[in-house]
Amino acid sequence: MTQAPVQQLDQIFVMLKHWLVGYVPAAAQPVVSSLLSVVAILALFPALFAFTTVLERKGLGRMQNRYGPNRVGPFGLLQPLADGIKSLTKEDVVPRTADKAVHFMAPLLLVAASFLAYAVLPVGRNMAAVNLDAGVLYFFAVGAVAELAVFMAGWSSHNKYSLLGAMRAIAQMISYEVPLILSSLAVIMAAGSLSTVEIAGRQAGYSGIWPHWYVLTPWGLAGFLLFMIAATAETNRSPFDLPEGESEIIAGYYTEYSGFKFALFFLGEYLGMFAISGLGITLFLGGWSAPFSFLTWIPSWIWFFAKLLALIAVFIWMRGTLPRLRMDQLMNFAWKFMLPMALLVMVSAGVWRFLPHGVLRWIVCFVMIAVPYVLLGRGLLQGKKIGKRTYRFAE
Amino acid sequence: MSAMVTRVVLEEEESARGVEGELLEISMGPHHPSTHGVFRMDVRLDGERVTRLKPVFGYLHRNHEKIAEKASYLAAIPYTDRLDYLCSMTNNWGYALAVEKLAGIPVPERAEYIRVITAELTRLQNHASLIGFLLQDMGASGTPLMYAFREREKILDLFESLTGARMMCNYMRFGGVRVDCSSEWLEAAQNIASSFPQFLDEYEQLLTGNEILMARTQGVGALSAELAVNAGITGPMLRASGVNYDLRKVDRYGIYDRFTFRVPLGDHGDVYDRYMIRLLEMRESVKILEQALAAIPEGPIIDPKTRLRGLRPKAGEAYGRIEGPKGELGFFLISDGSTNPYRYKVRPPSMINLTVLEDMCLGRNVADVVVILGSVDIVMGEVDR
Amino acid sequence: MLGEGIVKGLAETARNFLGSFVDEERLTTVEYPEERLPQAEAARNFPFLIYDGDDAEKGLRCVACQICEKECPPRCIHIEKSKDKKPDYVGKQQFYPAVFDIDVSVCMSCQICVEVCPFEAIRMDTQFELSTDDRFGGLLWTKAELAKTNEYYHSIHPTEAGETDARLDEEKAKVAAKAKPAEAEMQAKA
Amino acid sequence: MTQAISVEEIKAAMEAAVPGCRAEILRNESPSAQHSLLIDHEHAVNVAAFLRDDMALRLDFCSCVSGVDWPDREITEKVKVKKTVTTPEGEAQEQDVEETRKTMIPGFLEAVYHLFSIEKKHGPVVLRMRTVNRGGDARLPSLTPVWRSAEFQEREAFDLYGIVFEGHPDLRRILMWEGFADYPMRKDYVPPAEDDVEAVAK
Repeated sequence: MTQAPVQQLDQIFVMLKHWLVGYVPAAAQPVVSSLLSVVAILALFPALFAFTTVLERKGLGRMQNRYGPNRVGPFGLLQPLADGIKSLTKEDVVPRTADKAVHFMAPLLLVAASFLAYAVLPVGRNMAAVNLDAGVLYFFAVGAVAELAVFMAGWSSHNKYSLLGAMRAIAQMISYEVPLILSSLAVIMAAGSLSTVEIAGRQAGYSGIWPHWYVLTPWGLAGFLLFMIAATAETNRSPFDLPEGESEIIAGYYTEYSGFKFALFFLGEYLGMFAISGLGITLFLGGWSAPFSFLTWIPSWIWFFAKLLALIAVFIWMRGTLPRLRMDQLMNFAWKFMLPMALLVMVSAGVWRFLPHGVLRWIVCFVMIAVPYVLLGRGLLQGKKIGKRTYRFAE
Repeated sequence: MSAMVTRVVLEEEESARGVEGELLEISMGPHHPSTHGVFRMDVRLDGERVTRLKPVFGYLHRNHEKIAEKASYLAAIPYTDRLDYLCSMTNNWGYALAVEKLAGIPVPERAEYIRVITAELTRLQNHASLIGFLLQDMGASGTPLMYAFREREKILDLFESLTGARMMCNYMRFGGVRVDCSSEWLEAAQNIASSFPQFLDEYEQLLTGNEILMARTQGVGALSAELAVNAGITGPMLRASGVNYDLRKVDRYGIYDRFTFRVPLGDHGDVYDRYMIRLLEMRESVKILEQALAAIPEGPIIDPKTRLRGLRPKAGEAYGRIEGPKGELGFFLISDGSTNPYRYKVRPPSMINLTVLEDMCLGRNVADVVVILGSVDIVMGEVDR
Repeated sequence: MLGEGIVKGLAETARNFLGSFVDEERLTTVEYPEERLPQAEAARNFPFLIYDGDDAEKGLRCVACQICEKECPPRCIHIEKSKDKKPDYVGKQQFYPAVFDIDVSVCMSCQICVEVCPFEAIRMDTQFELSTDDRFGGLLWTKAELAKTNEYYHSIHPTEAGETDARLDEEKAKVAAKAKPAEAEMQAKA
Repeated sequence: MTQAISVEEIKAAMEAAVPGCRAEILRNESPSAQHSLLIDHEHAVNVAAFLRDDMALRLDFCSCVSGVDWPDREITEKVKVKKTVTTPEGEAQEQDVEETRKTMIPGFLEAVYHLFSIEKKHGPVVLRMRTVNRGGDARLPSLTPVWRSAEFQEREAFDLYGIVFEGHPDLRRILMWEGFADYPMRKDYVPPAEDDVEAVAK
């Protein structure tokens, strides 16, 4: 009976929704139910965006031995508010030669598309807005709209830098979508479902204290890493932030955006990052399930957001450390490393499925991934003779 | 010469290829995040490949030379601070050296030691920040730059406590230096010299082995030794191309013959070599600092017979040069016997190192251009004068 | 192996991230208006004129020799000599500056004026929070704004001020020593 | 470093290698004792190529190229001249009259090249060239084909002094903007008044 309050806490939002929906006539209930979900998503994730901007700036600051923003509000937490006011009061500059309609539409489309992806994300037990049978497919489909939005922005700005940025973005996003989808295919194979709710549910069991997360298998770990690398590229985050490349092409496709439209681009980008991290969590990190069986009393939605924040922290950490790749290297990496690795992960997931439980399948799967990794890594570096050098000295 | 030939060949190739579609003409700069100030490159792109690049500068031109010709020998010193505003100490020294040659002024021993110490500290902070800027151009969101600035801050504090200013030191005079340094100051300098290698280790840990950095820099912007010499490239850039030419060894100006240090040389002449040469040079500079701080004698700091105000060197001319952090910094002075130089000419290493920018960038893409430019190490205050 | 350097780099930033919470050496930022670093004693910003005693008009050491005006590299000093004379610190009759203006928006804080001044009359201030929106009213400093007491000088550059005072005292003593026999003679004659 | 080879030797070697070249040694009386060689226009490029390629000299590094302006100088001297003066009485009479005579020394522009050897580690060898006058005939042969390092510095001398380097691959203004009319480093340059915005932003 001790479980009851815990379960209640876990399902508090679900119950809240049911309670609210109960007040409307039965005919309107589906509509109201979806509306409530939509409102929750629209309120929650932008708030998370605001929080993340502070977190990012403070985290980066600490990595660079600075404080980061700490003047507005306690610990600088109200900084996004100030930023928002600033971007709202800024002049909205539209280039005279720009295609005004498309220029206006692009940020809206980006944000809208980013929001759509949240429909299938289970942020807690029974907490997905829609349980689509082809949830993962739907996710990637609406994710691809972001590419269109980015290209619209780059093209309509009528700026050479923007155009270069848009070209880079298209090439990069399309290339990295392949390993992204391939690496998630392994999970789909293992789970036997395209539904995100189903996949998350599959991972909610435990052997001893260990959960049944896909990341805790050799192919799952490799797949997760590949997925996250591809996700970084998909969301144009450092070290794959070439489309923005402020030191090369000056913010790329959004060079010509200012004020609130610029803020919308930012919002869209971060929403994309959350969504894709959320998908990564759902596919590999067990979604909303607790990492140890004895921690299941903590509500599922807390676990989901804890994992999300952890992934965001990793994104920030990478941004604070790594320089940017070059376009051709980015492409090389996608097609000569990511793609074969993702295929191998898929094969390895199949092998894992059909080998009997035991040490053997661990070894086989590990070798299947580790050996090509070393070889491909070598090929990538040695092919261009890249490595540390020794230097001579004159007295 | 050979580079000019390649340039012509490339242009012919371009026309022969019958390019489909348009070439993109981009004006990179003068307001561009990685042009290190107001510098412009007129770039012609085929896709993202550079087919032509013309550097355009002069936006910061203030006719430094004319100003100095109208001012007295003393009054030109604060203006030299503002040439390469990261290394005012070495700029001062270059000018002081030229005047000393022109007027035959001796420099006391202690002053020479202080000059070496301040110049090597300048080299440390310049190279550290340059690497930070280079990584910034590569998109490393400022982290290496911030680490470099953390260390640079200590050196600038040291400069401030000695000279009163952090960057515009206005410290050296012909015949010596302006104020003496205390024993506490030397101790603080010693602390920096002993803690700097640790910072360099951290810096290398963060950067040197990084695959992305290696991929971005190795084989990029390669410069042959032959072209480097012919185009008058100096400093770390020349040595990265494998030419052993360090004025501290060649001219042995000041008292550099008293210190043992090595000159690192690269073999490829690409951006990675330039980056590594600077790192290695910093380690050698620390060695010089340690030796100079251990051996500094007591004594006067300025030649007592020299008149600072109203110096009138005999009619004649002199060319003095030193190994600045960016390359050979030369000052050419002609005196007509009056109190101000008849001709005052700066040989700015930043500007002359830009001569080969186009040769290094042709056939590479936009992302490489900013990295190559970053590795040249320019400061617009010096390029434009 | 691929990724080795990247992991090393990540470790380094993580070390700095954590280090910035515990290590003073790593978090060097100072939160400026509230927290201030102590200024170096040698710090310099813009020149000021020293006067002895309480009266800025009377005690101004400057004798309007105009050397600083001539030597100033950016020519930001403007001096007009007085018609009459007044006694200086040793009692000698000297001119004084009727007008002494420094345009601090032109001044480049090089300290050449201090070096060339033979009368120890001009020194560098350390005041740096001088922002104003008034170009000429706020940044063209007249004699009245430039004049500061010797005590103020002592408070910002104690060592340097001590040396200067010692030098001046010596000079005064010399003059006094010269004057004494003369006085004695006068008395004897009387 | 100290000059390993004296200017006299260089001059002799030069004249031997490039027949017909005229070189003049200009002494430098200052303590630096950096004497220079004034060379003629016609053979300048050949001389430069010789200096660069000669195995003994190997002046492969042209460090510094400076323009120098030497404006027209007027020398005023007083001379006593005998003159026939007509007195009020109408008599012609020979008298000593003091007269000031002005002699014009025509000015010229000069390009100074400081050469070093990276291979042999000696230098500087100072090379000079002078234009015929400061007006329309301010032309010099460009040494950029020999030392590429002169490229920007010759452009600078052209920009600031108006020395036209013939044979320079890309002789444009470098620090001032295209369309600027004057040569600001010349001694007789008069800057436009500070408030004359139009002249400045021309």
